[in-house]
Amino acid sequence: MSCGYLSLTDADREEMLAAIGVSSVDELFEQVPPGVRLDRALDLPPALGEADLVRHVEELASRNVHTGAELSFLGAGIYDHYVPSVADVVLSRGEFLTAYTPYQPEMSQGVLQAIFEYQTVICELTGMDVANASGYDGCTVAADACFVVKHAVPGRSKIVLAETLSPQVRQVVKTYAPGFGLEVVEVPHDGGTTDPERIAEAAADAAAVLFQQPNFLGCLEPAPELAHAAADAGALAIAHVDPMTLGVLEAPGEYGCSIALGEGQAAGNWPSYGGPHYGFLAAKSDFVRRMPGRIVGETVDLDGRRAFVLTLQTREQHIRREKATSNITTNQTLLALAGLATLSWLGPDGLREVGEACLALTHYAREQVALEPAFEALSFKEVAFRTPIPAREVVRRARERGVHPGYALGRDYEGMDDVLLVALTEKRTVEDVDRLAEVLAEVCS
Amino acid sequence: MSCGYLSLTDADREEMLAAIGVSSVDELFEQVPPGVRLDRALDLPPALGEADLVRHVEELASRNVHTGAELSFLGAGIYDHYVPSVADVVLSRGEFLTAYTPYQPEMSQGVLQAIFEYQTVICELTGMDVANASGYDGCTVAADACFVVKHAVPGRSKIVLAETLSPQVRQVVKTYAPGFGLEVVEVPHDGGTTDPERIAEAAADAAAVLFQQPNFLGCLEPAPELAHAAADAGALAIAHVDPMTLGVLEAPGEYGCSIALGEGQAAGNWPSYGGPHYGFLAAKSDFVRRMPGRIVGETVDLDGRRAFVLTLQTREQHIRREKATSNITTNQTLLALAGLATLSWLGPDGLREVGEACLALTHYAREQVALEPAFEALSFKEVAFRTPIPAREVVRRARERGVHPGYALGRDYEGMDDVLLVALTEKRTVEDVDRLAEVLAEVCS
Amino acid sequence: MTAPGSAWPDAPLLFERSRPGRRAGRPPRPDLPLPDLPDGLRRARPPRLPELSEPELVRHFTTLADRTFGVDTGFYPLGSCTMKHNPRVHERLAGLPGFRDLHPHQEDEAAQGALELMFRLQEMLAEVAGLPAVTLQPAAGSQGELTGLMLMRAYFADRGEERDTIITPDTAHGTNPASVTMAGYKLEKVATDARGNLDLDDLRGKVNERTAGLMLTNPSTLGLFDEGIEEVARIFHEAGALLYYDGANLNAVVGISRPGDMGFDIVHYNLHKTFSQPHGGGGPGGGPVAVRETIEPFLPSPTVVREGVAYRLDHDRPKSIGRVRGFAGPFGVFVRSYAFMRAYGPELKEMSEVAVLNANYLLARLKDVYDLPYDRLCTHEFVLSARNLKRGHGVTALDVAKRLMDYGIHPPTIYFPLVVPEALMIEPTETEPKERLDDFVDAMRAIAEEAATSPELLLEAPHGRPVRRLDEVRAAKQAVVRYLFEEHPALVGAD
Amino acid sequence: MTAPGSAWPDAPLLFERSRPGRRAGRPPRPDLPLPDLPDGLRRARPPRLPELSEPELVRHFTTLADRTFGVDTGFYPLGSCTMKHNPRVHERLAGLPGFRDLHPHQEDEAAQGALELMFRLQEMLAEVAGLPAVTLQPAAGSQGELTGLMLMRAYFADRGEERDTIITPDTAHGTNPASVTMAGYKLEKVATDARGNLDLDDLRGKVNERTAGLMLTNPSTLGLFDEGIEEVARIFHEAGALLYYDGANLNAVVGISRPGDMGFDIVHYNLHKTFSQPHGGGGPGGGPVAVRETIEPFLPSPTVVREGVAYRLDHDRPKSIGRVRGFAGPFGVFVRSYAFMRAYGPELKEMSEVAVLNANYLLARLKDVYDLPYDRLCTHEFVLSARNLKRGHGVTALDVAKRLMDYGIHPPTIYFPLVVPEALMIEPTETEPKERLDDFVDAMRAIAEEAATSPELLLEAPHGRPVRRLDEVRAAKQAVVRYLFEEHPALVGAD
Ligand SMILES: Cc1ncc(COP(=O)(O)O)c(C=O)c1O
Ligand SMILES: Cc1ncc(COP(=O)(O)O)c(C=O)c1O
Repeated sequence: MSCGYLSLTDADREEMLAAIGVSSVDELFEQVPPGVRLDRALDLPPALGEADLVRHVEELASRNVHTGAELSFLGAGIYDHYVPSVADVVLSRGEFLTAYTPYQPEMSQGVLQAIFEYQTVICELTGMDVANASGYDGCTVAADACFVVKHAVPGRSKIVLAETLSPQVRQVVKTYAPGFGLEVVEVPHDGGTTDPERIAEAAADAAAVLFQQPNFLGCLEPAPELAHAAADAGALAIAHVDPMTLGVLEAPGEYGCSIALGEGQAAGNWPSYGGPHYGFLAAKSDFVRRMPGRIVGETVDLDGRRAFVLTLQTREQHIRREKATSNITTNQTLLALAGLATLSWLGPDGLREVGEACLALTHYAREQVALEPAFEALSFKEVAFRTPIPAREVVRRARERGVHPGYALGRDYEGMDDVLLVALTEKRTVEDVDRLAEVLAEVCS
Repeated sequence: MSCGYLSLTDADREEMLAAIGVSSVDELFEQVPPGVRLDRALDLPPALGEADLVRHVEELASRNVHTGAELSFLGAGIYDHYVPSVADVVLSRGEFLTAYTPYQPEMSQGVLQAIFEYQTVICELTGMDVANASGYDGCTVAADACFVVKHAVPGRSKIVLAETLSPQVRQVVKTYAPGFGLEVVEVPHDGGTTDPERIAEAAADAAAVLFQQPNFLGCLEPAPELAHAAADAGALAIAHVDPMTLGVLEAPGEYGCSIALGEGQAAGNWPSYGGPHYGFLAAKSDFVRRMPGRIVGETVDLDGRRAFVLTLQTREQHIRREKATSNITTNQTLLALAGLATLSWLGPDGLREVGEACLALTHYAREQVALEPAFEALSFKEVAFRTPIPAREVVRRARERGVHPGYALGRDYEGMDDVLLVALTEKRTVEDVDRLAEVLAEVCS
Repeated sequence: MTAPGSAWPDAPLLFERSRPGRRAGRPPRPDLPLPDLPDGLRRARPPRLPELSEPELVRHFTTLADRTFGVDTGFYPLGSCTMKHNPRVHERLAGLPGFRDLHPHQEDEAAQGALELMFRLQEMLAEVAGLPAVTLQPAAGSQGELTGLMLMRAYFADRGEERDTIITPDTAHGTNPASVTMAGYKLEKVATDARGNLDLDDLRGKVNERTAGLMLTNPSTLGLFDEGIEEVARIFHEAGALLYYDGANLNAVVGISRPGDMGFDIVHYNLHKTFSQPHGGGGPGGGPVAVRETIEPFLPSPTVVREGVAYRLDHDRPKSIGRVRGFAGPFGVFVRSYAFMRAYGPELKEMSEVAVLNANYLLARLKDVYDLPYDRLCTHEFVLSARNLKRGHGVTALDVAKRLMDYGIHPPTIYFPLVVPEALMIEPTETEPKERLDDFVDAMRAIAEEAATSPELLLEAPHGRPVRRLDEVRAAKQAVVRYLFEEHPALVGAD
Repeated sequence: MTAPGSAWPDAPLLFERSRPGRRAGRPPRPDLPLPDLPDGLRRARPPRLPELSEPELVRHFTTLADRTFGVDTGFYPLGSCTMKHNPRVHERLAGLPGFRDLHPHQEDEAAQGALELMFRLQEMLAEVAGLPAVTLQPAAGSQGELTGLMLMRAYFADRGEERDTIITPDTAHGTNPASVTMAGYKLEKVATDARGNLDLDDLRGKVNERTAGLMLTNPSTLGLFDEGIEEVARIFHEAGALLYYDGANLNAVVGISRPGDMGFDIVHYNLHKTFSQPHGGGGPGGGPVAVRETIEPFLPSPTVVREGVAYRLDHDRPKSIGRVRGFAGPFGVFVRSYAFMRAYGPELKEMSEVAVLNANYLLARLKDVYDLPYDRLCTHEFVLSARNLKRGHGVTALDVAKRLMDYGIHPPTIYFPLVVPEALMIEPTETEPKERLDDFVDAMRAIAEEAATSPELLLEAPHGRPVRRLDEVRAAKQAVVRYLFEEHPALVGAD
């Protein structure tokens, strides 16, 4: 064997071939027609033993500037919150790592129970009745929700997206929508937030309205008004929310939303250049049998002992096939469980404190930075500033000074080339903000 | 509770005080005479939450230049061998981490079996019959061995140390010896190795002779001759060996040593600024009942099932008290088990290959570096060069170029201010050695 | 409380372990004034998150881990899922700060190592598939499928062709038809012939100018390589349709036969199967997609491109179907798969050879006691049927599965593929040593024996797990899918 | 093989899992010629290390971990060992490359972070002990003791005094007398009075000009604070002797009472007990020693000193007793203990308060069913006696211990201290929540009940572990202390 991940000795191999009744491994592949066999070795770079592999990959990693290597205010969907060490317990345990979807509940009570707990935590945060075991990320769960909506609101085939909803989320919804037979319209913002009246108009013949709270521009939307505007027009209100703000901000389930969803990364996952993370999706009980993905339910065993099991499986592809509520199989359980560990570590008080820290720092930054805020609305966790030179240039210059000042909104929004979005998590300090203000003053003058 | 490691709520506290029948925690401390109570808060730096703590400690860590941050040829007792990821399985499993000495074997069959396996691996490497579950490090096991010798060789109270034995090992033996009633003499080297004749002389009235193979100067000793010189003079031969060389070098048990011991760090532990690591100690069967420390033995349970248990406990302090073979209680089990995982990952072929890589690289360095080798003897894993300027100055200048060229032997040996000891593990490459040669050429000219 | 002497300690829910006022984490609290939030926006009632100290949190997750069986625990021959050993070094590598803490919006010039890794992974995957262009974006196999179907749509739209049907075999995994629907296509099924290949006659009658393409797993979910694959490809290509390769079974043929060479135009990989991302109790995964040149323009945006010695994310893809996921894909998964492929190098073929050898060994040693619906050599997995045990002794595939648990083995996939009654779909993977295979053979043979002599051992299995068999009907009927605190229904003993 | 349905899978030895030619690791192999080694030096027969693939290695250690009970698994009230929760963040911190990969011979200027951490830890430890000078070098408590005794010897030698005797109480831990012997001192024992304090009359008769000092644990191994400690200190100091504090029980008094203020001259800490280094199945530990100014010159070399804003290792200590261990001590342990103390800050006292509260709560709830030899409030631990059960029902402390296992609880320390027959030495630590304490109370009370009604439940316990009680006599008699391959004796069933 050339690789230590393989386990057969030459003796094993001989015995096994004899048991099969063939004389070589090649014989096993005679079912592959000669015309489609590869008659050469794969053209791949040379094999590396573990020490050499580590050396090589460490070298690659060293060529990235990570959030610990500069003072970073990058957010825009992925946030540098603290990931507590209890998450390591989940992430490093071989049993959690190397198990798969708990199809056989007696073998997997642990992971089933953890998912049930995760579902409960997501429902508590969002004010909903049911949550699935995770979707791929905060973008795809929005597409999943559209598929729910398509069946839940018959006769309507329009989806309204607030323009202040994350650009990537909107892009993914637009990629999926044609397959669902849905049309997508976007409602522009007014001064950084969405006008409930414009939502009311757009929602008139729509199946659903999706908005984000706090929105992508860092502003607090008039979320209850948006939800009610949608609902009053007969459309479902769907909120895209940030779990780390929900110790401070109202739960979407409390202000008229039917579905709440979002990107879970902020709660318990490292930035990891974009993944893997988890998307969460929760809904009111009306939608429980239309939910996509795995759902764990409680039941009892033969002896009446409480136990957990994958349930409502008639929604799923392996049972319902072309009639399923989604095609999802592999999801993001491990990351969701890191989220569970993180949110349990924080508890209700800790989560509120994180939210308060973000809020306070955002406002401190708004005051300290000698740039004009781009929007008047209240900012939360992120604040957009207008820059005298292009924001991308500000980023470039500030990074030379060891500070990544944030996200240049011109990447996504026309007319915002001079807007810089600065993210503030609880990991940033007052001194960090002072340093940001100083550097921005330098590079903008 | 001010700290998340504590678990009582205020309500718990009240209930518990009531159950005890006191009205405050202070009452519990009335047994402490007022004269010795501390009447102020401890003067300690402020408490840090986990995120702040990590930030602070990361800052401290960032002010160290570790072996990944420069090209390092430092050795001299601690070596930068590759620690395989299977060691993480041992080191990160909560059960191994948070268990203690397996006093209750039914609760601890796992760690007992692992220690039994570790003992076997150490015996195999050294050619011995018994090994203990670990000593503190490669220095203290040498002192432990002297305590064995004191009882095993009645009537002799002298210990002979080869000067080529690690200076720290010699220092620790000298610190302990007076308490044991032992006198220590040292035998100087001749051109980097020890002369068997001088050992024969010194051993005449000695209880034991300790030497190191490969020795501290990187040279291969005529180990069999040294052992026989000792034994012929009625002294026990004790070899201090490096586990990572024992795939290539003969086992001390095969050439007349009664005891073999050493520092285990090279096999499976990170350098970690000097610890924690493990010392191993193995002996021929004659000494089994004089061994210090924990020893695990095989037995059966009531049903005849194989099981493992701490054994020969009548040697130990908790039974024998002032007559014990040692005072050791807490040892280095976790680190020893990381060693077990590492040596098992290597297997006999891998261990030989590591040894061969070190040997080949050492000789390549000896050829490539344009400095005169300090000693003629064959070098293994380390090679000493004579430098035209003080070796410490060579180190200083080379480090400015991103290369740590090795250990300045003048730190320990008189007359060796111009000798530089360069260590070569399998993690160094041919290109690394070329770079070293280049830098040494630059800084020495 | 569990009875004294049980090997399974109690596992209360986090919410049951919770006590008001207890807490583990203390986030930083900047000494700053807190601005007021408008009333409707401020949270009225705090979420009932669990309140535990750190010691109890760690114990909780340790207890749950102990109730979870993984590949690290033992043999896990779950067919179609490729439960191979996950090298531990991958966790170290994915956890390097330069990867773990890298923000996905970081400027390209400050993420060159990550981009290079992704670019190299694309190239290696392309070589394995025999197709030139790769997107890493899809999050799992299922999303790869959907992406592939969207690519078909974009491709035909660009050519002005209207095609609305996708053909899948009756052995197809459930995700295939589900993806077809989500992509807005109609589904047409094709039969399997007596050797387990696609029924070519059936197929010829179904492929026409409305056919967008085929979705096929090859080797099939029966673990059999389609011996007529060249003819299948010809049929579709002659009709102007495309072939999609469901890469779930790629583990059988890496370095042996490449989907591109078989005639497939679009391929997904399951990085968590073939290239060893740990399955994590359900995920994460990675589902990159490779395509022919003609389809490349439609790939999701962004892709990773090289320019001279530098790498960058290319967002300027006017014909792209758009984005299917956030950012450029699940990067942490890429680190692991890249490391995995680098550990094998050009000898990666050995992985598939051993996977196929292991499966055939099991097949050879079991086919006299379980029914074998298609009597051929298999590839990396095979499907047995327990219908002989059902007929003879009234025990089902489910009972065999439950009894395997008592032997310390995770059951295989059961009741799939649908074309085999009482199916046991067995995939040992290449990382298992012969002893584990022999243990499995011994257990399976002992169980067949028990089925005859003491069927109650199977019917009442498992006996050694923390719970016995569950009331799944009740779970679905009452749908208690979250903890409800004071209102939580008392399940135990009730009904 | 274990019987089907057992919750404990087989655990063959690594050597039994080994197969010739199998291997996991592939070290780098430089393309260089290999010099010849002289014959006698070259290894003749390779060591019989196990030969396993990585998948099987990982499973092996996973299986062994599952057969090991730790604090993470459950309640572990092992008296005198302070089995508290080990914060997980410590593993992250000790694993930072700047610490983990730092070579101990690195130049001081390139190790400033490590040196600063050690210096700060010295200062914090000094504050806790109330003594000014600290060495971090000793590897564990026992080595701290020996170091302390060597310091006494050096101190008296420096003063030209000849003193050869050390006094310890009859309750002393075994390491105390063992250390006395290893340090070359004679041992004299002093009795314990009816309240569990040192018997002052006995003491006065034994302290004289040959007395070098006292070794005392305070609170004692009975878990009782010595109420006469001031007088004890006076007696020794008046005789010109020194007092050594065995810090194993420091967890009871941090921030409450400082050994230096009690009159001790030399103190060791057990970092793995009080300051939370995980016990690792037996170790590692850390045993720093603090001393008065007068003893400072004799501390082991090197120490960590500050000069302006820089830190360095000071090797120039002419009066030092020398080195007791390699380098400057077990640095990884220091990282953890430093982090632990920083997590509490000045409120560290709360740790001891809760430890003492938890112990007294258990004591209050158990003293009516087990004998309490010293009826006082306890500190962080207490000693019960099962002699009532022995007298009444023929069951011993050992039987109680084994039966606790069936309740999922690790037994307390038993048969120590020696002055209490059938001793059960119980230390809950501060990290346990009330529910775990109540579980323990319930179990201990149930066991006392069982002792009366069904003593065989105790006598045959444990019932739920992978093995039943062991034949320890046989283990010692035949002393099979390593695997012997072909010659390995067949133990099972034999004798
Ligand atoms: C044959 C087949 N196709 C597709 C899938 C879906 O892949 P994924 O789980 O990665 O979404 C699976 C596995 O679940 C499968 O086995
Ligand atoms: C009272 C007492 N003294 C000394 C020791 C020895 O400490 P260590 O195990 O750290 O060597 C212990 C613990 O084992 C102890 O409990």
